[in-house]
Amino acid sequence: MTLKLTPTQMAWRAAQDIQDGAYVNLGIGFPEMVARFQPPGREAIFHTENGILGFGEAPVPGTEDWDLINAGKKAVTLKPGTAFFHHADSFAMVRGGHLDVAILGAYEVAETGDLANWSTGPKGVPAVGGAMDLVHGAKQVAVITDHVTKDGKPKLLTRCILPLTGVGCVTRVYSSLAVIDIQGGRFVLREKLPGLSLDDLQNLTGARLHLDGAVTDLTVPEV
Amino acid sequence: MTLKLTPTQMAWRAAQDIQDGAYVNLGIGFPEMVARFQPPGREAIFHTENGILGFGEAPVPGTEDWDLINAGKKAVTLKPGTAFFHHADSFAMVRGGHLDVAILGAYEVAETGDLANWSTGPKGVPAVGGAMDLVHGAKQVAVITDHVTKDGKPKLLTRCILPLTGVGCVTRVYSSLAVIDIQGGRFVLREKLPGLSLDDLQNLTGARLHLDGAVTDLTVPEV
Amino acid sequence: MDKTVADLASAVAGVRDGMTVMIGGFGGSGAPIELIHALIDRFRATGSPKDLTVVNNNAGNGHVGLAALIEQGMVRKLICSFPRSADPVVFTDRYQSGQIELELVPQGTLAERIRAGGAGIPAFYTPTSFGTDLAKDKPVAVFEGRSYVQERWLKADFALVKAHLGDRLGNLTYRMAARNFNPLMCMAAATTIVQVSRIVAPGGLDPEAIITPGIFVQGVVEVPHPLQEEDLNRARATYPEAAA
Amino acid sequence: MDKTVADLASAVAGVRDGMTVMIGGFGGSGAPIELIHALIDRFRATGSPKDLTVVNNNAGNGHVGLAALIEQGMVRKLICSFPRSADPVVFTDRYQSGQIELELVPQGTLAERIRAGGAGIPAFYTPTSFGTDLAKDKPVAVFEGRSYVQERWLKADFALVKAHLGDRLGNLTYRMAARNFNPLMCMAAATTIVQVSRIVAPGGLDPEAIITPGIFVQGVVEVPHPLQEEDLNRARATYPEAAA
Repeated sequence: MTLKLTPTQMAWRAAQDIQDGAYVNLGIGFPEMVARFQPPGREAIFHTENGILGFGEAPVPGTEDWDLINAGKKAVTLKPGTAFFHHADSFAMVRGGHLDVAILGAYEVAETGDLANWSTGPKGVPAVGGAMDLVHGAKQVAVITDHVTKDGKPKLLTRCILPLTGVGCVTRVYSSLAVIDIQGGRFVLREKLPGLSLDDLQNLTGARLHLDGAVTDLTVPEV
Repeated sequence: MTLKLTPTQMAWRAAQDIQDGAYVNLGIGFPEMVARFQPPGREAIFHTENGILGFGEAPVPGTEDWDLINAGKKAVTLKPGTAFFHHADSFAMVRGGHLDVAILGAYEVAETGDLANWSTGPKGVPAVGGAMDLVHGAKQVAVITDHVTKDGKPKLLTRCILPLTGVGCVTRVYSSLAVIDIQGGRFVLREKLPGLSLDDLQNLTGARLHLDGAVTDLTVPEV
Repeated sequence: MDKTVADLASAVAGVRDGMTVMIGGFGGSGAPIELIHALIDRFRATGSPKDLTVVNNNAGNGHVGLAALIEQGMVRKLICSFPRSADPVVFTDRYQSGQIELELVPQGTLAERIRAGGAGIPAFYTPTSFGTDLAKDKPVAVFEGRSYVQERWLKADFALVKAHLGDRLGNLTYRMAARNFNPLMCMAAATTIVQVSRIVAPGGLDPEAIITPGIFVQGVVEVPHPLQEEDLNRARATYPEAAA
Repeated sequence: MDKTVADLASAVAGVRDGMTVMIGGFGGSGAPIELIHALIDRFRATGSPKDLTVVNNNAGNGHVGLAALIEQGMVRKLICSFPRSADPVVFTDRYQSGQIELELVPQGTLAERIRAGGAGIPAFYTPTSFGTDLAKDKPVAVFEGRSYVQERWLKADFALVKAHLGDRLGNLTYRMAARNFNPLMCMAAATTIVQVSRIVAPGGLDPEAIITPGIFVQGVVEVPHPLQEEDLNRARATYPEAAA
């Protein structure tokens, strides 16, 4: 029995929901791995905040061109059909609702769809990047996150405690234990790990999990 | 003695004030003629609202390319260094204060700098084009106009009667009789036709003409 | 992903009664004449689409393109900056007889409202039109001692656009000053349909010179030798052609 | 008209104490390293310019470019979206010891504020940051049932920009994702100084592919083989070079 999904496995699961032809922005860090797991026959087009649409995979090490990077400052490559544009046009794509999916990391997600993923509080150097723009732009805003913190505390809550990135913006959560939609201010459970009871999952969740139709098994290969 | 300048002569006079390297937008109609009279050794760069900077003269008749036109829908030509851009970028140049000079026509100009040049009243089909944008964008907004209407009524007034194009925007008037600056809410006479007395000019003007230094002769060749 | 559409009729099939349709072009340059005529063909065959709100810089010239669309009675309202042309009789007659509504917008404000619609900016402030009749009933605010008018975004159900080259991903280039409003309208419409002179393979356009990235485009139809409004008007053409 | 400037020192000579300076780039891509280093050279020779307000997406990386500018103590305030990097120690130390002020702006809002500065739009509304700490004290308005935050334009005295090719008229192209904030900053500064890899004759750039038309540019200086921040940091470079 799988105790919890790895970040790679969460990325795999999130990738299964991306439709052919979708325009997708992947947040810095774990969400970037989603690009590796596109199902065969589907062609998603990836957007990066720094002005590229339709870029390709990482280059062979040693062949990087540092003018060809993604928002995480990692080198990427050209593909036929790649387009470059400036930052205002890039965020016109985001804010204007032209992206189909944005997949981001999270510190906390509330049943209201509120997201906290940019600041852990007043200590340290604050940095926001494009997160506050992305949460309001894409048609679907999904989150990849461990279901609980390293200390075992719930990250899915009735209200976020940490500073918000956006209000009422998250539509789906791919956690290490479950797939949960956010609808009408409620967490609606769609999938959970086989072998994990609903009660156990509820105990690890800081807000009520609602059911709306069948809950299916969250089964992910070892990737 | 010249009784009054022709529109071509007004355009010639206006052209003498355009500095080398100036970015200039010329309104549809008479102001377009200003481009013909650039003094030797000066290179102004002409902007047109529909997305061209640095275009050249009219093409030989019969060789027009109707994708290469100015705001008056007249064919123009390419020059080395011409650039194309879309309408939002074009009006970013205008509204953002990047043009040095805009030269427009006028129905009425007030001593406040108010301009009326887009509507003769509620009759007919109203049309504004880029005039309301241009009057707020350029560092200098000059007007080329007959000093009086066809009926002999003043076009330079204390207040405009016709619907305004812009408030407090005109900085200089090249009329058929004089060159007049607008400064601090006053018409300041700079040049007048030789042989025209100050009294006669004042009688043809609907607001007080102020003097601030010498008034020089407005002498224009037969062009 | 393949956004190419086989023919003009299919390309405009989604335009329905009452929709807002942005139509690219400045005068005849960049005007998607063939897409407009395809709309007219459908209207004449089926009675639809009608009651359209059209956004364009102008109001048509002669009896082809946008002027023909208006002449057919398909347009309820026009949002434009300059409803005059060499031959504006079609719009002028309908406007003066109260058969078409006009929203007059300064040209730069029109461009910026369309861009705002595409960029998710619901409102912005501009100095343009302050103190004039066109600012009537609009909120005004002072910033750094100067007065500005609040303007709202403009969006559309459809955009009909003319580009030069395109690929199946929807990437586009334009031809000279035929660019004008076209790239902005691509951004501001729920569905953007583009006629291009030639469809090239992905990679056939220089990624540095793509003006409209494909994300803003939903359909691309090839029209190899597009009609130019100016040429049609010089030939005194009408659409549909006068009966032989 | 010739906007070319003979050398880097002349190119940045107009930057004075207390000015607001936009510096292009996203991380190292598009960062005008040589122009920044020319500013540092002048500061070390003359004690000026200092007390600068710098606008950049980031806060420097390592000990070259923007990080070196900060390390010299020339920057009083930074306006940016993401003051973190692989090696952010220079900014972090100064920020935590209260030696540099930070205005944190969401990245898309930063881009749009700069564009607004260049386009004569003093304020606009965006959904970004609504309900967050970064919207504190900003006006909020509801449009069509949704809440938006009012943001103000951002302008600068100078922009230091890296482009790829340029001509004497100031027309520019960029190289891949090194474009980023550079074209926007060209629009928003009173004086825009650009380093290009090569100056070509007017007409040497495709008029369809010019990204920044020359009207937005005041000075162009040729820097044939520009340094790349990432390469410098991998080589653990510092500026000025550590004494031998």
